[in-house]
Amino acid sequence: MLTIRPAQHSDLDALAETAARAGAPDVSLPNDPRLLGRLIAQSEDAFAADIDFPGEEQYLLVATDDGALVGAMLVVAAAGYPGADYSFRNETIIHASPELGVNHRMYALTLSHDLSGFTLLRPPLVAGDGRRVRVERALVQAALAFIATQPARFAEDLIAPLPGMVDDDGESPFWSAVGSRFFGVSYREAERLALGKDRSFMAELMPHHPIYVPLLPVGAQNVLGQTRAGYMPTYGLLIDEGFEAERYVDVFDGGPTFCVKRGLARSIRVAQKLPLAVDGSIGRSEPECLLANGEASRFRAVLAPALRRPDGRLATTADAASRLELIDDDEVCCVPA
Amino acid sequence: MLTIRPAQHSDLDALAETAARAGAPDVSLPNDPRLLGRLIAQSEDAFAADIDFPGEEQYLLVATDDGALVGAMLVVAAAGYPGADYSFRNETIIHASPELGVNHRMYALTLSHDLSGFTLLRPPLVAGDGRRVRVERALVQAALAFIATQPARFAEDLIAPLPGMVDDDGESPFWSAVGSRFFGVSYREAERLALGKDRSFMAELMPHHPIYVPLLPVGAQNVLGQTRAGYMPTYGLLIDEGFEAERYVDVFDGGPTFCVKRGLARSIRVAQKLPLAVDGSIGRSEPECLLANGEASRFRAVLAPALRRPDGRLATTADAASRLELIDDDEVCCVPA
Amino acid sequence: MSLPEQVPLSASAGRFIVRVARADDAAAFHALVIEADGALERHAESPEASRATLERVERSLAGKASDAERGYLLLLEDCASGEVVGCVQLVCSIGLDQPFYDYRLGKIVHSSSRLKSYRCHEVLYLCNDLTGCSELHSLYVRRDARGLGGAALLTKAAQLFIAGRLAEFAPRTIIEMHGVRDPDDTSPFWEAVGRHFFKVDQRGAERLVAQGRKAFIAELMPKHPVYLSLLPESAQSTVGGIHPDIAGLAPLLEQDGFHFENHVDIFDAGMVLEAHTRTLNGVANSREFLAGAGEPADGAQRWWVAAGEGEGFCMTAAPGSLAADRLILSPDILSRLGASTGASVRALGTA
Amino acid sequence: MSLPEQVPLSASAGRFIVRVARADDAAAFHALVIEADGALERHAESPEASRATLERVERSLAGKASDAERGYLLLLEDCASGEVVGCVQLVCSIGLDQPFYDYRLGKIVHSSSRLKSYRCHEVLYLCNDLTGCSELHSLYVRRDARGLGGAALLTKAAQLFIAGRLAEFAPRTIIEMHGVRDPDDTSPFWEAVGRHFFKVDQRGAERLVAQGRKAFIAELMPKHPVYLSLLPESAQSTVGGIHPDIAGLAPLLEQDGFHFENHVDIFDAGMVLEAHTRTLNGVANSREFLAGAGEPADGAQRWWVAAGEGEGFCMTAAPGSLAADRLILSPDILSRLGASTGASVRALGTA
Repeated sequence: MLTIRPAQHSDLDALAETAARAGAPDVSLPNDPRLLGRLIAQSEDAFAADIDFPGEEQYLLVATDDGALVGAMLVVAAAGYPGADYSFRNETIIHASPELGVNHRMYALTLSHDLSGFTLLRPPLVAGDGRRVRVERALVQAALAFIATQPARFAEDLIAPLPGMVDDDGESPFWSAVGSRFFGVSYREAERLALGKDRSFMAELMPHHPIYVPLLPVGAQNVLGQTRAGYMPTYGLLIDEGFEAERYVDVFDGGPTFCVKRGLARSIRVAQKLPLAVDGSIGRSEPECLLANGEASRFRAVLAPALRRPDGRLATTADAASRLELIDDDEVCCVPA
Repeated sequence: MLTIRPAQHSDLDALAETAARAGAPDVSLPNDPRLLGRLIAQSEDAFAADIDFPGEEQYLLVATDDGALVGAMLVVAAAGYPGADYSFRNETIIHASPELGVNHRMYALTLSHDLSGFTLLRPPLVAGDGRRVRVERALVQAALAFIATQPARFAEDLIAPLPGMVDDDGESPFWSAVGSRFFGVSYREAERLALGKDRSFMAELMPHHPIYVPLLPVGAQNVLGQTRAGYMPTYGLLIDEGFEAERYVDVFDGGPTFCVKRGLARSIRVAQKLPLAVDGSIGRSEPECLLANGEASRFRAVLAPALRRPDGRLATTADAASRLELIDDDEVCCVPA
Repeated sequence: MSLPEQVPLSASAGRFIVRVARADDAAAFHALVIEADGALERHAESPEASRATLERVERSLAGKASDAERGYLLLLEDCASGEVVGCVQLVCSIGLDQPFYDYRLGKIVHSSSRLKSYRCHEVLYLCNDLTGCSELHSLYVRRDARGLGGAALLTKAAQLFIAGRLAEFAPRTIIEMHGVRDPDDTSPFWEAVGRHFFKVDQRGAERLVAQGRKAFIAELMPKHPVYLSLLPESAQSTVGGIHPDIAGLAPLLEQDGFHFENHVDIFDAGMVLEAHTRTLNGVANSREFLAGAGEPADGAQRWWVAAGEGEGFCMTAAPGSLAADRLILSPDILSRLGASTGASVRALGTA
Repeated sequence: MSLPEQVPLSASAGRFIVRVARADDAAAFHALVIEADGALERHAESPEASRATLERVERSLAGKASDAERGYLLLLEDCASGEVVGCVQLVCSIGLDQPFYDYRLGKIVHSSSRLKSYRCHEVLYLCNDLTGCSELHSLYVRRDARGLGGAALLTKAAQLFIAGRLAEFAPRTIIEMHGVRDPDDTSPFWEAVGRHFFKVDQRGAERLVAQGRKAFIAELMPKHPVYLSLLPESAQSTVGGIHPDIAGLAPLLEQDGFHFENHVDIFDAGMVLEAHTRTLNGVANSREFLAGAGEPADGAQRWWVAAGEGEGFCMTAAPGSLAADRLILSPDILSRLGASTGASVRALGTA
């Protein structure tokens, strides 16, 4: 049974292996055991702490199946905390001249701090097998269930960036047209620095004035707001969840940053808190739901068959209840499929 | 019984009187019988037309009680259509210097077209009597019910500007500090022009570069995002409906512009479509709900006692049903109080 | 520096005079605008427009022009044929009725000691910095009269004219140079920038400006600065450039005190040359003399010499000898200038 | 124009020489920095900083300095006491290691024909336009040596020094003027603008700049242009102004070819004067002569005269007579300049 829980130190090896298999530095998780170890420690602290408002916490969730780690997902409580999170806002400027009969929309990328302090969902990292979409969806739903049941830990707005397009040589046309002109370092190096703590170099090097999109090379315009083919399932998942990706793109590779008001994210909107009922009659024929227990450091979520009974209780299997560490009549958070 | 319906030509005199009593030019409705007459005609056309996407339509709703007009509210399908809607975005810029130990937020007002095409709710205009809040709330709920039942006519985002603060002499400190420097005309004149069709003068005269808020006179900073005392009930109403007013202010008087995603507006979120049941037992003891019929040119809404029955039907009075032009089992849109 | 026009110029410039345009020059000026085929882009191709230009000159000479419209038109006349073969226009204060737009080329340095990065970016700011400056524009010599020093004569005449009415002109005087164009007459800068904002072609945009309909610039031009480093190389390289046809003109103007001060044209990014009016060669270094008639000595210095005021202003290049405080010019030149012995003339020695 | 310093200056400037600073001037220069009490704001108040400055001069004289650090320090010496009583510093190219910031004052015109409205707004753009220019800075004369022409001598010395090493200097040279301050030494402009961005006091910000720690400017300064018309009147009126203490200096510099070209200091909005280096009075109009010893005739013209190259550069003001191609100076002056008969000197006539 697919189970999701906070990462712990013993996950390090499996996590490092998963990150390594996913390839080079990635926006999901650092591909570096030392950094991963530090991240797990931070995450354990965050889950354990009493938190009244979002700050520097990073929550790392892992998905296991039959005890094996099959995926992970990082949730950053407040993007850029305590400083700024940088993104390009794709500004719409209406250029109209009644006299010339012209009325068109210009787009310009403005360096923005708008997303600072928003809760940031990194794309799920899943060991590449056939069940990827299922595990990814469960991780995203679990993260949102955690946010729904622990609202004080998170911001009112959620963001989720996806990596931008690269060409066959692994080069980003957007970086070549924009970032490379402003940085004296390579794309890889800039990305690595940007994931670090001290991002003051962004203020020093990035353009202060908006960049008109139509003045950029066509190759750069074409990848604006586009993600890589490998992330299309995640893209679809975020769209299903009600995220929108019209306004913000990554400053380095032009990839989309999805945004949603917390209350509009599907899994949070439809989540119901119901009393649990362990029910032996529940089995494969019932639809699978994501169930979560509403705890913090003992947070657990499972993907399990469940049914809302006429008596208003949520019936599920004994196995699911036990993994959630819940018993009959405990409140469970249910995200219908 | 408070009833809300599309304005018609025969309302002109009562509307003009209500507008006149409300005083000088107002963001709610023009205080000019000729303009009001034109607006009613436009509104009748809008309600009558088959509309697939929001455009230049303006929908004028009126509230009557015992046949007398007691309020009105204008909904503009797409702000600024077909051109731009101008507002100041209150941009947050994070200024941080690790070396100086400085980390503070600067605010700057940027002329923005962001709200162009959004559906615009003008503040309700209500004949000034003790029932103002009740009528205002009913008008806002009716407008939202209309939007909920006619989604193709409206945008995904709703905005609602409220007039900014003025001093005892009726002067706007924000206008004195900002607008007056850029326009060669008075506040009144600028406001009048801004309500007109051709707003190209805005592009010609308004500042293109952001205005740093801390550099403005304190008097202007103090009124930023503040509305007049008379509009505090409307302010509260919009907050109750889930609107937020952090990011946009009016370019002339610095008054707040409230925004909400359509799906997050309370009355739209909680609205239920149920079969109607006329029920003689319903009376004063039942809570009042806003009920609407889901029609376009025959749109009707009432504030009437109603009850959701265990059989899933919505029970209300015969009077309410008749005003809604509905009979038993017709679908009714119900906005619980 | 290549000075293709300069050598023949001093020698044969005596073939021409430059004089202030009169009302009855309207037809000749209109013919010049038509012949220029767009090169006199500030002038609409209609007889009415030419008449209006000359009426403005008349009002200016009569002291009846507003600050915004005050300006003069100088014509290059072939003394042999009496034909008008060139012109230059002087505006006392630009941008006072409608905004005068150009781009200012600025620098923004981004550096990070941590990243050991240092980058100097050039940025174009749409601005109205030159509001209130005086301007020389519409400097034009008919194709069949080129290579004879007409352009140099016109620029010197403009300076001597300004020297005589200095109070009317602003502390700073500018002149816009035509920018670089491709062989098919499109400007790489326009293709990279203007086209995206205007949605009309370059000629169309320039024609609207000629008609004084400039509101569309405010409506459509980029309000935000444009990073030069993000534009295609072909466009970057033309910023502050000069059309090859007038490559000889810029050094002449630079010798007279004009400098490129980082303003460029909004359509083709051609350089704008600027000068402190009082330090212009023809203003700072010209002197007033009493004219004397006679034959200048063999090998006498050549002078740019102007006589007359206002509508009587007339100027040419000629040899002259200094005797006491008098400038001795040949009777032929004096008559060509409409001056007689003892008249006051303003002269600038050719270097 | 008020020229309080000019009259006494030419007469008594002979009391001083200006020479290039040597390594053993470190203590004297440090004393000057301390005495200046913040007026030499680019210099940290430490003996190490003064030593570092002089080492940079040494490297520059030896041709071993990088483009970014090349620069010179000229000292004003009282001939009677041998004391160092003033200085001026020359930087060949500013902003090559860390960005050099200033504001450029631009114009934006908003007009609407429909509203019959026309408004010209002044706008301050944070920029690095002056990157790569040469700069004179730290022009300072000790309080007890003022009113004797020392400041004028230093500015002329700088020009003659530049004339002798022209290839090392940029086409444009600038000098920043101290801006207007209130009686309590706060700048109205800082109060209206800088204070809101920096959250440190003005002196603190200036001290960080002196220490070369300029990253905070990029981090904290307004990235967007600032509309002057939205600032308090008290701040607007100081933009491009000059501190009353140096009101006499600006006209001197303007006579030498410096102009206000719309750049101002980011902290106090004091004006930046700019010149085309080659057209500076001391560069364009100074000439090299062979020195002759003798007594100049009574009423002989006074000259700004410099002898020696590099570390031997020494300059003063003195009467001199021209005889053939020689400039005859008194033996006393020659010895003061460290020059002998037949030596090459560069001289500029006082107007």
